[in-house]
Amino acid sequence: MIIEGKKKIWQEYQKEIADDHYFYVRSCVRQNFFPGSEKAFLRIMQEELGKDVYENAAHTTCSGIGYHSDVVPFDTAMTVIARQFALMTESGYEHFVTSCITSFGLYSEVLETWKHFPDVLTRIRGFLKEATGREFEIPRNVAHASDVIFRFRKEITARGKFRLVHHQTGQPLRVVEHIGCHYSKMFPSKGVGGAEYPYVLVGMVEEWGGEVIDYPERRHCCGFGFRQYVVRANRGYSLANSKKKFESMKPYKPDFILTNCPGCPMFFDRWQYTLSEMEGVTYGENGEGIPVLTYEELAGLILGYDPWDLGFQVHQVPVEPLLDKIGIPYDPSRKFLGKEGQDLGKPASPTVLKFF
Amino acid sequence: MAKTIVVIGGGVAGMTAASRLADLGEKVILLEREDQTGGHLRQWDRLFPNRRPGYEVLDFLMENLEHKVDVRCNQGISSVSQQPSGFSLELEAGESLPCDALLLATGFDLFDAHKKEEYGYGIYDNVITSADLEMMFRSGQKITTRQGDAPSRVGFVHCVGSRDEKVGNLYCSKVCCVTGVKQAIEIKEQFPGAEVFGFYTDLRMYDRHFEEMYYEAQQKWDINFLRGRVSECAENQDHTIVLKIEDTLTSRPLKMTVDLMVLLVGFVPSPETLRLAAMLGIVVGEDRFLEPVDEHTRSNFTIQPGVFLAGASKGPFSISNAIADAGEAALQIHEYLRTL
Amino acid sequence: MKEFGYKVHKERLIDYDKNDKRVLEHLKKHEPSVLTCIACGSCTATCSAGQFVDFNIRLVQTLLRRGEIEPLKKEVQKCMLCGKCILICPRGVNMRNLILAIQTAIDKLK
Amino acid sequence: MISFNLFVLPFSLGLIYLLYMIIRWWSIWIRGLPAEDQKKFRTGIFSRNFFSALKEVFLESLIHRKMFRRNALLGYMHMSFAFGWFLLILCGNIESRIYSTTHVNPPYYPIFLKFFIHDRTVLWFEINTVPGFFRFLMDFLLLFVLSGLVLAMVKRGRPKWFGMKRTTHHQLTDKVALICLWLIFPVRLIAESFTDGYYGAGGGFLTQHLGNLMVLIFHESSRHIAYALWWAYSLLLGIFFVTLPFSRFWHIPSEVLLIFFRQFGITAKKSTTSFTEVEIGACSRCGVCIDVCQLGYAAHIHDIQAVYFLRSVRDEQVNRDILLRCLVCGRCQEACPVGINADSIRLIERNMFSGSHASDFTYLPADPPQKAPVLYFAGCMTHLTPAIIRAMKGILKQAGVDYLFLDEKGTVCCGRPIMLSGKYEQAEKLVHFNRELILQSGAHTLVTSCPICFRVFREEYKLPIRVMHHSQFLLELIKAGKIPLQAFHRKVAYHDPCDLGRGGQEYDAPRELLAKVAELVEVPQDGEDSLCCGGSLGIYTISSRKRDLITHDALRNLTASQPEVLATACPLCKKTFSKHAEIEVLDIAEMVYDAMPE
Repeated sequence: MIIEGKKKIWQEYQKEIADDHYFYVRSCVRQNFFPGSEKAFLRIMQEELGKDVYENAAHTTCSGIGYHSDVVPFDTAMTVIARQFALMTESGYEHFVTSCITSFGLYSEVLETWKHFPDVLTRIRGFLKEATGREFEIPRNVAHASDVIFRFRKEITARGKFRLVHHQTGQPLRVVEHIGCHYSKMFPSKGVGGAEYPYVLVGMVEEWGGEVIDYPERRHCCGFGFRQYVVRANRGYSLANSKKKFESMKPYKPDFILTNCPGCPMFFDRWQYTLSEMEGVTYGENGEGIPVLTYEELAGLILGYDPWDLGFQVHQVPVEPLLDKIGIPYDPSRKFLGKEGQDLGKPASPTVLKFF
Repeated sequence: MAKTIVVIGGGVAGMTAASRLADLGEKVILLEREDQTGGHLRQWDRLFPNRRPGYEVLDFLMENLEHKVDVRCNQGISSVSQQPSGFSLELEAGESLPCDALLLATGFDLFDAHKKEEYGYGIYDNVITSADLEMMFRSGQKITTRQGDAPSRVGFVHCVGSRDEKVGNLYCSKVCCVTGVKQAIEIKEQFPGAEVFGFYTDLRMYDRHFEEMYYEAQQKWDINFLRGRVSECAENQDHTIVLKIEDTLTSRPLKMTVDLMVLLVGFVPSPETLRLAAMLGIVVGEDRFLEPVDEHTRSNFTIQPGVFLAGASKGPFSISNAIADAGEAALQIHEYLRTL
Repeated sequence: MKEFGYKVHKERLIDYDKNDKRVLEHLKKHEPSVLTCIACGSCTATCSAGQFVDFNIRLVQTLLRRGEIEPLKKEVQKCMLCGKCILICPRGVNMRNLILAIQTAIDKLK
Repeated sequence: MISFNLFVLPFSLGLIYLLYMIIRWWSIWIRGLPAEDQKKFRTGIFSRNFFSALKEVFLESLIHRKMFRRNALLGYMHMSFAFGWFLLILCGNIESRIYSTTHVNPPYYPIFLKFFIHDRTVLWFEINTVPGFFRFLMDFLLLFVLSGLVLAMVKRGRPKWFGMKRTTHHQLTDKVALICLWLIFPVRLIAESFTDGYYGAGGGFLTQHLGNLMVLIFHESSRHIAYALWWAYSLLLGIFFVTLPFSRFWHIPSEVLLIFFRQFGITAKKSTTSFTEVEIGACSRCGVCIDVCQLGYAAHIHDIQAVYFLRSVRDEQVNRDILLRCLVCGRCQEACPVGINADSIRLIERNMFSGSHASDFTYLPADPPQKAPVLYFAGCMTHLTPAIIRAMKGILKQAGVDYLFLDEKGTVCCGRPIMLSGKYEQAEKLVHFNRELILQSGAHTLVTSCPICFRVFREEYKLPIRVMHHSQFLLELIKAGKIPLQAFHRKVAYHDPCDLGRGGQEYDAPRELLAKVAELVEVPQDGEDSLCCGGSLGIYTISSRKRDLITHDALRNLTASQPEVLATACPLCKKTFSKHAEIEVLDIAEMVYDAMPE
């Protein structure tokens, strides 16, 4: 690997990211999949960094899932998005931040469309006005939440309590990063580092002391692919794609997988369990899986948040081995206790995958 | 005393070298077996890649010869031998011609398509060679089938007699690919509604403007290229031709009826070249073309001092390459004559 | 093992690194003419069997080179060994021995 | 009084062993015959065929008639050994009976007679008729055998005098047996000479004079030398007998049995029977097949000829190369002095070697053909020589033949090519398919342009209709006056395709046909001795370069008389020759077509 070559590409794909006053929109699915992540983002931004992040209770889905599943027409999607912008404009914000990668992709797509086809914009303004009576301004800056964390990675380091090194050996941890397809594959210029060698997660890992590993199937899809998972008969296809990635990364002995998309961590995490049940295979060491983290979870760990507050208890692949490597203290007995300390009940153990 | 150089062969290479040598002040005799110079170029209607008329180049070469070179047509050579100083040619007319240096610009023959019996040349009415087609273009008449009809579908068969162990020719003839593309376009120029197909194994668009012409053939003229070598063909009752290939890109055998099947025949060494080479002791390669001393650095020299090579006696050449090669040969001979 | 109602899909790609090249090695030794194929397809075009069935003797050589043993096994069974392809091949590939030698080599794998 | 000495033991034990082996194997072979052949054998023994077999044994095993036909010197060499030794044994026995005092002589007695009886001058028979008859006779016969030995030694150095270019490369057991055989008779000569010389009597013109000379040199020690030589003689015989079953000389008992089998009408089958085993045993490794093999002299492949192939079968060391590298042109079996069908044996072995691969021909199309009185089956190769098809169509149209072009749109293979690989079962599927097709057409005549198809149609299809090669059919049409022909004066050399000539026994029809349209020129090797074009489907493991060498060599033979056209009657031969021939190569159908008036 010629690192200079990568750096050259990263330099070509620099992106402007606003530094304060964000209008934040949530993902449809993340609060189910990794419920601590969005909460962690808000806590980091507001409590640690003192930034102004505003959420509007009236915001909705961007309709991206429906759009990419061919059930929502583009005009509809654009009008829904126009409404989100109207909420932003009404709240007095200009910097739009999305939690979801697919949303981010769709916002980018819509904005590019309007840029090249002003008549479409006019038409959509008309639709929105007609349907809701609202008007909107085009945001000055649209970023994905991972872009924002990327922007403040050094500030997080400064406040951090842990680094991505093995606390016993001092060796940097080995990290597989995986970018959601809609982050930069459609518009490479909209992503930090472009599409081929995206830098957004790499930058965080490097800053926090870890070592990114590049493996042959790095660019391959996580296996979600909307249609493939949504239809049960197609799930084998989804599974096969994830498997292809696991088999390719396994020889590099990664300590964890880092992601920035709602779907990718979901499938990396759950499919490791499914494959272990179906074929008896595991991809970590000693019968363990490879822990899968979102960037908010990772930032939270660096800042010393309690793992159970970050929602690690709902991961299918246990994160305890990673915590042990970094040297993050945790109380195993608290793993399945609720917010108020009530017992949530321990789930049944998987057959093959090592569970804690 | 002025030195004499005899150039054998009045085709593109021979004409070019002879006029260059004359320009350099040498005394040149150009021997041509036929009744006029020009060689194969006389048969070609238009030249690839720009489809300019062949006679333009021919006229240019002919004019360069005028008043400078002693051109002798209808001159067959019965024998040639090395003398203590230089060489001696015995002409069929009985004359003996001494000279100080020889340039073999004896060119090539076209592959005899009868040898590929499975393609039915000389058996089926509407199987012709690329040379036949060029003559038809040259005649100025519209192209027709043997039955006098305008063709509605024409197939070009690539690599006929080239790259074929079965006829003993392993080499590539280089210019048939681009000739096939050129002629396909010319068919479409005459018959915009006709379907034209090229059946190829590899398309070797090796020189400047060739690939662009291939692109034009697809984009502008809607010419179809099918990757597969024709294995055999048969004649229908209406004299159309059914040919068989494997469409290798779908991995299935394919048959197709064409009104006219054009065989893109390649180069073979001419028997005359081989006869002269044997008399002069010049090395003949495994492909039966003449072998220069060093194909990169001394490509116009033979192992016999004073005997030089230019053009297609050394293997397949395009016209532009033959002209360049012959110019270089002239310079080399000029320098050689100074050392005598 | 648990039943999920779906299975991992088999990979469709040719995994060249994992494929078995032993048959190819055997052929290189016993019928080296196989190395000279240029995939022109004239053998398949002339093939008597290929006119009726999904048999492709050119593909046999491609599968062999890729180490795709399973489809190769099926493919070689369909040859009638008539030898017409040998008369056509511009590269002198000795197809009849190719078929027999592949069968011998596949036998040896067991 | 029967004499005995310890030195007779090696001979006697060797002889017992040899007789045991012969009886053992003959009985194994006879019992190993299929039931129908066993029956033939039993009835044969008690028929007149028994005596014709004996005659054949005499002519072939002793006189070597076929060897004589090939080369007189070679024939004489073989005869002097076989017939000479036979007579030595026969006459020695008669002689020993005369001197014997008992009713049964042990076998060694006539062999070592001179050791036991030194003076035989008192014989009443000789006194009354020719004095010294037996002494002369036995010396004469020994000299007869020794002359063969001298020739055998000369043959090593000058095989050409014997009509041979190369000789067989032999194995160790062959060499041991051969050395013994060569030494037996010279040792006998000097053993007898020393004995005769020492005792001063008993020898003939050769042994007595030589013996007298020896005694002059060796004096009293001659007796001991003689004794040592008798030991040597016995030992050599013993070793020869013991090695014989493991050497090329096993051909002697095998050939005798083979002759009986043949006379009783027993033939080879498609799989190994005793008959095949006896044939394999009957190969004397004389090497005649080596010289006629084009793979050897034209393509420099020297390890697969019939003699080596048969030896590898006998030694159970058959390998893929030796099996598959053969043109199956039939030239070696045509030349074989023992008449071994090496090609059939090779196919049987290929069959056993071909493994268990199921062939998948489930795709065979099943459309029934139209009805027609005559079927024309061009054959797959002919589709690559469209001039032949054009000619046949033109001629048949001209002659008004009502025919169906059965494989105009292609068809499945006739089956012979795959049969040549030994895959009989797979070939059977193709044969069955085509046979049904042919029968459904209701035709009475099947005409093919391909000798390969022609041969398999005749040999394997068991068709109840006429099967003709187009040379035969066209000749018939011409004779019936259905094809008008123009005079045509081109010098033509005709090449016999292997499967039409040696394989189909049709040499005349093509020549007769050609004589009507052209002037046939002489070809040095033709007819039964014609050469393979090099394109053979019988061979699997050969490079195209080696094929080219064979083709070039065959062309040299065919163009020896400077013909203008090379005519053949096979699409495969035509294509093969066309690659290299400098003259036109035409099928006879094209020649006829060209000779028809416009």
